Amino acid sequence: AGHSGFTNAPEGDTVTLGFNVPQSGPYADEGADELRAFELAVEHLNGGGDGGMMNTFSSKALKGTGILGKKVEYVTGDTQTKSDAARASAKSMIEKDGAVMISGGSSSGVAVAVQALCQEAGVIFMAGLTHSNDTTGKDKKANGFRHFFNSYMSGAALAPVLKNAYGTDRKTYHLTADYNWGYTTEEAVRSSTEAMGWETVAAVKTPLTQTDFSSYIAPVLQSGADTLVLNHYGGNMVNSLTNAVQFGLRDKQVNGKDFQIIVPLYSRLMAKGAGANVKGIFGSANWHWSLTDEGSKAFVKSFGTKYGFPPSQAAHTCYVQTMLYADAVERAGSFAPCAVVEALEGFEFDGMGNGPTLYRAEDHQCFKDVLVMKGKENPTSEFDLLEIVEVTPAAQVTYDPNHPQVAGGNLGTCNNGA
Amino acid sequence: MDAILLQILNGLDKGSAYALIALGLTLIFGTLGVVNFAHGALFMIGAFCAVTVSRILTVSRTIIDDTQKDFLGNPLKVEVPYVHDWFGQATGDVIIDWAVPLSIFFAIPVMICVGVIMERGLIKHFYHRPHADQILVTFGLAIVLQEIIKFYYGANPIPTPAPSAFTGSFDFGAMFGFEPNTIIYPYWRLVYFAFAAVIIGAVFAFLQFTTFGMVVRAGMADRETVGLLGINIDKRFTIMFGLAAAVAGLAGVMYTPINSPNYHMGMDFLVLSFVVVVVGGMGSLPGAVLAGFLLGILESFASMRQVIEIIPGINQVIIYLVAIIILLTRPRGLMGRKGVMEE
Amino acid sequence: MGILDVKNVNKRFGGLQALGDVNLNVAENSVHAIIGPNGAGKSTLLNCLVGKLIPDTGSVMFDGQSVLGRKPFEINQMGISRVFQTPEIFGDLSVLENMMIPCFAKRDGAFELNAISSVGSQTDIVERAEQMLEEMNMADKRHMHAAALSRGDKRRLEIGMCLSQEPRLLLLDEPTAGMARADTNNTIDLLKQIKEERDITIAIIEHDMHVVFSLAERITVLAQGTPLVEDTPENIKGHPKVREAYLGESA
Amino acid sequence: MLGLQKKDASLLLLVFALTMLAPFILNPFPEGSGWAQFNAGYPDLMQRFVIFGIFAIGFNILFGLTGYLSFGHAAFLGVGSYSAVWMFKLLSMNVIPAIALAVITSGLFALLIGFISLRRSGIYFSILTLAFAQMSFALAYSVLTPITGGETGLQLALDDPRILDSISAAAGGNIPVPSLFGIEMRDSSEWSVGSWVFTFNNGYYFAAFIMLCSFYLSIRIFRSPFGLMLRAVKSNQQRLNYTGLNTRPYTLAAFVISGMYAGLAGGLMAAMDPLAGAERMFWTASGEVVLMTILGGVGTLIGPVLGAGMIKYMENILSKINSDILHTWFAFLPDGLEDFIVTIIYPFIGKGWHLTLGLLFMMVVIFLPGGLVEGGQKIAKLFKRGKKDDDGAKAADATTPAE
Amino acid sequence: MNAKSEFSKGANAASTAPAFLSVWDMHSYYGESYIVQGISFNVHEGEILALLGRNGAGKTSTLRSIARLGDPQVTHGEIWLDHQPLHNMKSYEASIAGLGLVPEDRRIIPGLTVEENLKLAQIAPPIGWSLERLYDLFPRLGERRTQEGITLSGGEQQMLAIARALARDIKVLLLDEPYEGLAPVIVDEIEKTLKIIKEQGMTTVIVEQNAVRALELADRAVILDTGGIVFDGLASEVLENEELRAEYLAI
Ligand SMILES: Nc1ncnc2c1ncn2[C@@H]1O[C@H](COP(=O)(O)OP(=O)(O)OP(=O)(O)O)[C@@H](O)[C@H]1O
Ligand SMILES: Nc1ncnc2c1ncn2[C@@H]1O[C@H](COP(=O)(O)OP(=O)(O)OP(=O)(O)O)[C@@H](O)[C@H]1O
Ligand SMILES: [Mg+2]
Ligand SMILES: [Mg+2]
Repeated sequence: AGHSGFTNAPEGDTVTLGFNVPQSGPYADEGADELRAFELAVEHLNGGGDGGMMNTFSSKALKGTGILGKKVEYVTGDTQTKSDAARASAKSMIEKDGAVMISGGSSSGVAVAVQALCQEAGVIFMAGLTHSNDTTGKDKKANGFRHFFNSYMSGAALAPVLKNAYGTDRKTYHLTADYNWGYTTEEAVRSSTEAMGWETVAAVKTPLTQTDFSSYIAPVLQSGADTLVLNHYGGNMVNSLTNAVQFGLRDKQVNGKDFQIIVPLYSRLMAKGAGANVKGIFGSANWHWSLTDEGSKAFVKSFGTKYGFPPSQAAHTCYVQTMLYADAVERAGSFAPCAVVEALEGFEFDGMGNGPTLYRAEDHQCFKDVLVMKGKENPTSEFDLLEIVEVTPAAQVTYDPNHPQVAGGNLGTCNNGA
Repeated sequence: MDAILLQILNGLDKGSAYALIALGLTLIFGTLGVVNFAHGALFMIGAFCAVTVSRILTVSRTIIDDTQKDFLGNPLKVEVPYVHDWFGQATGDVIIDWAVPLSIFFAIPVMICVGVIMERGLIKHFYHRPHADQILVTFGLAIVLQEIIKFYYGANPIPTPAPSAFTGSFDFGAMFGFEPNTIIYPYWRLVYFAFAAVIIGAVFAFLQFTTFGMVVRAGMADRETVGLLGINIDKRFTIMFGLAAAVAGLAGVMYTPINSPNYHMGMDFLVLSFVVVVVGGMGSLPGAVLAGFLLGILESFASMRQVIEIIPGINQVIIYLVAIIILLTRPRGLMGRKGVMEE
Repeated sequence: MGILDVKNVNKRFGGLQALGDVNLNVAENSVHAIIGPNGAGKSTLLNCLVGKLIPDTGSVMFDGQSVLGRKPFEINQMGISRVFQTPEIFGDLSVLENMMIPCFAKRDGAFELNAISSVGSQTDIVERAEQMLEEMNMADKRHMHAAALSRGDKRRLEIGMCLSQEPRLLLLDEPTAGMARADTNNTIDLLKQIKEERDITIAIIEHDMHVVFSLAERITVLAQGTPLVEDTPENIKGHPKVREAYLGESA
Repeated sequence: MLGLQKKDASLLLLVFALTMLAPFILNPFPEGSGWAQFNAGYPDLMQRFVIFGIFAIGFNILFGLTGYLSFGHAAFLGVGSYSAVWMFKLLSMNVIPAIALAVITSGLFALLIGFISLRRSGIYFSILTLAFAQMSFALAYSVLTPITGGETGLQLALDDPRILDSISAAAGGNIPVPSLFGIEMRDSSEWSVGSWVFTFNNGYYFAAFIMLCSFYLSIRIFRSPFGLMLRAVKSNQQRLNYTGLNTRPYTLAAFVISGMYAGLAGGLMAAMDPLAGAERMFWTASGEVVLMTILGGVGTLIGPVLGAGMIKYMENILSKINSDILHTWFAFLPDGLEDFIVTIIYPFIGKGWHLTLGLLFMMVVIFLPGGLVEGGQKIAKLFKRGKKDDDGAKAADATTPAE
Repeated sequence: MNAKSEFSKGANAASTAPAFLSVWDMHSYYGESYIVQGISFNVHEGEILALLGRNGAGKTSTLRSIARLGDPQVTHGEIWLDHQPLHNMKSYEASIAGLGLVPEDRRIIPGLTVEENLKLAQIAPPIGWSLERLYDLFPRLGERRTQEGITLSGGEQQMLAIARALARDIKVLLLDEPYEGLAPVIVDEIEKTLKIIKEQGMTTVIVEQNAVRALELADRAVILDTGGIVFDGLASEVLENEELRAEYLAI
């Protein structure tokens, strides 16, 4: 409340952040993990715990005394992974609880919807897990920032690894979730694999609500393809991968080669859902707890000590986003969204887990190293399902802001709101 | 040709899942006339019976392995299932491997209990209440059951694989002289198909060759009069409910290796199973089964690449489109009886 | 030429010939009774007149127009009203509302989107319905739910609803079954009075001979789907075949 | 008053008073107190209350009066929203044309679907409507992405044409907001009294005004000959047919009217928050309005509004209570006890809000058959008992459906 | 029955009475409306009792209360049949105890054929007449055994309802307007049947609007008016008592 030139200017000695995560629906576990990370971040910002990545972060603006000396408080809400519900929840945080920043979410639909809302309302949106190109592509907004990588980067990072592992002569078959994220991911993977000589035999769209993919999987072998790309996420991915393995695709030989399956976007929770089926399958990820840089180690340590298991990449993103926001406010010396935007645009930093990182001013997309993962053959625990096979350097996944895959849209100007 | 054969096979197996779920629903909804939105939850609980059994079988003691490190760099804790201690490593592994089929024996009594408790404790009071009230109470129940499962098992899918003897697939094509790899079919799905056939047959036999079915139908049409004839209809309704819950639960148990169970899988199937039951025709068991298979096969055809290329999006809507066409051409679905839930 | 002219109507249910070559001519402004053993096809015949069933063959003319192929509501709008064998009323509505509905149908036709004015403001309809309830001796029950009426009362209500439409042809399927003697007599009087006051034709199915003989001007006896005889009440009473097949010793 | 019976008029007055004073009534707890969590008097939620109220009122005209249970009404809401957003994109940010188009398109859509679905009754009708709505959802989410925005929803963009607004379009790289001839929907004024803060939001009052009009209209419909015929349809279609009334146009009219109410709600939703997502058409959304109506009381005038309020309140308030907040509430207790109580309550709030919702549904049907309205009546009766109620009032009850 | 506890435990006049079926101080409600207002009467073994009264007098409600149908709800009173306390039973238990009711709107079960309707009555013990014997009595039913019960004509349905009651071995038969809708010959037929089964020792309670016929058949009569008993005595007394007939039966 109050009119200090921008929406929800913090008045007393506290500042409120809004953490909007899926608490019900299929992504509830992911949401719960995000929430843990947020809580941890708040603890660290307020000077509790071991400080986590605050110690490894290249910017030293944060002191563990809250943000600009104000104690950090937070409110939580349920996105239900529906854009309407997510916006309702975010609105209540803005209108009722006076949040100056909203973060979280685990799908691009939600991220885009909430980002637009924050732009209108004049608060900052620090996107959680969202992988579609659109979030910082045609739907980008000045008040929104994304730390997570995107479809384009997945394609760019995967291609060289696939080339090494499977050669340059492959026939691929794409199964694609029939909505925006699926489209951008298919496009990214196709263009990068086709660029190295692979041929795309077919691309079939599958309904979001599909649970049994047998009728999509079964014809794959007939088509003469020797590689299957599952542009699926969440429950879709768990089911389609399980089905594909069930059909014995991985035991087959086509065109004289072993049949292979690729999952462009991996997450540990999904890997857990798919169980042994992920073994040996390539995919990409934003971050993984087994990274050994100082930042990652610090984060895994404080998270693991507090909760007893390693954080997911969604948790990592949410933690980092909170830290980055707090740091930007400190550096800007103001909570005003436009000041924060200015501080974050073009900001370069390190120590947050993915090596040197840039928040690009043109589209508010983060550029950093991308991980290529593979399902582990002999996991030692239920968290140890994936292993890093390659850390693709940021330069290799950086693209031009006008690249056709992300073109369109208009960042607009920052909005301070009331 | 082989593509079509393949989709028929796929359809049969999708259809057997639909038919099995619809069969349980039609016992309660088509026959007892209770709009049971909790049916999906019963299916889900069945699936979680399998999860529970495999959890029970893998109850473990923890030993510390100093040679390995966990993610925080501490010595790794390794879990050793008690069955290994009791039956030796090899036998223990086989038992764990066969968790899903074993859970059938666990699921039957559990599901019957769930069904009976649900009927005695709740549904009983709703037979004579408006359908609207039934919807609200069963929907509420479904949410509650779902949330309880979520509370204990989380929201993430839990992999529950079939015994390793059934992993992999079977090359049908090669058997019938097609090219190898053109018609492949996972073993477990064959098992599922056979299992569905057995259950469906058993339920039919039970309702067809005993007067039970007639009494229940009569009781649904007019409880009061059936009571006047000295029949304790409440008891039979309870049995019916237990039976329906068991069928739903078994469908769930056997489905777990096909798709990893999660707490909302019931809701995902709920709408579809209502559509199947109604398309089959209210009050008709064979109708529900037929509709299950029909929709399964048509859905498989609609998901063929060649078909989608001609009519984009057809795979998204096929089930509903077919349902509309059938309901418009046949007033009471495929084999519906007159007067059941028509007003 | 009568107002209702049924020619060669046949209706089969599977193997059962429910109506076989039925011919029936009802003169305008008369009371015509149809009697016959149970299962003779009397109700089936009425069903064919109001559009509930479509005869396999034959024609049904009402006032020179064919009834066949029309929907029940169209037939009703032509001027045919029917009382059913088991009372058909609006159980969830009050007795008064039950009575108002046919009044609306009479005034506004088959469909009228009158969604703004209140029912209470339709004073002509309310008055008409109240008056009809008075006539049916049910005014004291006007606010009851129709479903809570006793069976005899339901039947009286239904008759009242049909009468309120001032149909040209009123079809009554056992209107006084289950009605107390006093009310049966009232109903007979009411029907007589209505017949005198208005130009209405009545076709009535009854097993209560007291009602039949006090009202009917002509009687058709139906047996096994075909008309056995058609004659005046006096002759029917004495008809040996009718006595044997239908009336029994008590007549 | 306004051509209503005394009882209806007082109900309308009551609803008027409640909606106008909502910012006070819904904010009973002072800011900063532990109970402030339960305040619902912020613009978005208040808007939602009235908008879903409209949706449920309209649904009740179909379901409550005719007994036809549509399981696809969310499709009309969705179509309304899409139309409104397109209007914002193409024509103007003024809400009037957007809402008008929303009502018209949803009406047409309802006419089409109703015309086909009403060929069947009972459960067959329900499944037909469900099938149409699910098809709409599936297509909107995928194939129709160019029109609907697909997964991310249909949104405004800076470079939308907005033909009528082009001159006055807000400069400075921000998308203009929906307004009523210059009155911005999202603008609010605040009034602080002591530690209470009351928010008066333009959008809310606009939506509330429309809700009152819709409510008034629905009272008129309930009390009209048309409403009587619809109730007769529910009671005995056969009798109605043999009484010379054609039931089809009646049910179709009811279907279209309720579809237009849904479209109006959808349009208003877009006017309050210019984004339209396909999930709005998913079956759970249709199911939600069914639940709202039943929860409040089928066939009663005010019930659906209460039901809508109840569900939206749970969704928006309960889901936001996290364990942190719980701890602050019970901080006064000794530590062990505090933890114990928090552990007990925790599964029912925050991410467990669905559990509470499910339990609420069950409690209401079990203990208040007839919904919340029935509960209200029971309480009212308790108070009346002392006053010795007269039989006259009871008799009058029978002629009009309960409130 | 939540009212069970309210039944008086100690001194019960009924249990000591020699009557076969006895109803003692029975009160029943439909929701809040008080319908059966404390009635007591006895039926002796082997006799036929006529229960008479105007529409809405509460006859059906009385029979339903005795048959333990839940609606109306008996809140107070005792019902004994052959030394068995019916008031503690549910309707199916009452039926097993030997109570048979032919309900007033026949209640043929939809979806079942004629034969299934009869077979249904023979599932729970004790079983009465065999199907053959029933078809002998009602040949029309035999001819239509595979037809769906509710498509029968009104009269045929009535036959089926009576046959269904006889298909069970009952001690007392409660008939709610059994003659309604039946052709006079059939009424004669049924009357004869009732006499036959009376000779075989059946105890019968008959509710009928055709009071004269019922009184001629019955040994004793009870007249109800607005939920209370206004006469209890010999049937012949009613036939002779002009005043009574005029006031309560309008005959
Ligand atoms: N839908 C139907 N299907 C099969 N048979 C039918 C159907 N409707 C009627 N019937 C048969 O047709 C015959 C004539 O029936 P209808 O109802 O017309 O008799 P009714 O003369 O009205 O007898 P009642 O006086 O007993 O009412 C009966 O034998 C009946 O069983
Ligand atoms: N379901 C009900 N709810 C409320 N009141 C009812 C209900 N059923 C019957 N009544 C009332 O109870 C009273 C007695 O009805 P009952 O049916 O017992 O009368 P009856 O003597 O059998 O009359 P009839 O000869 O018309 O069949 C009537 O006033 C009737 O309106
Ligand atoms: Mg008849
Ligand atoms: Mg009666």
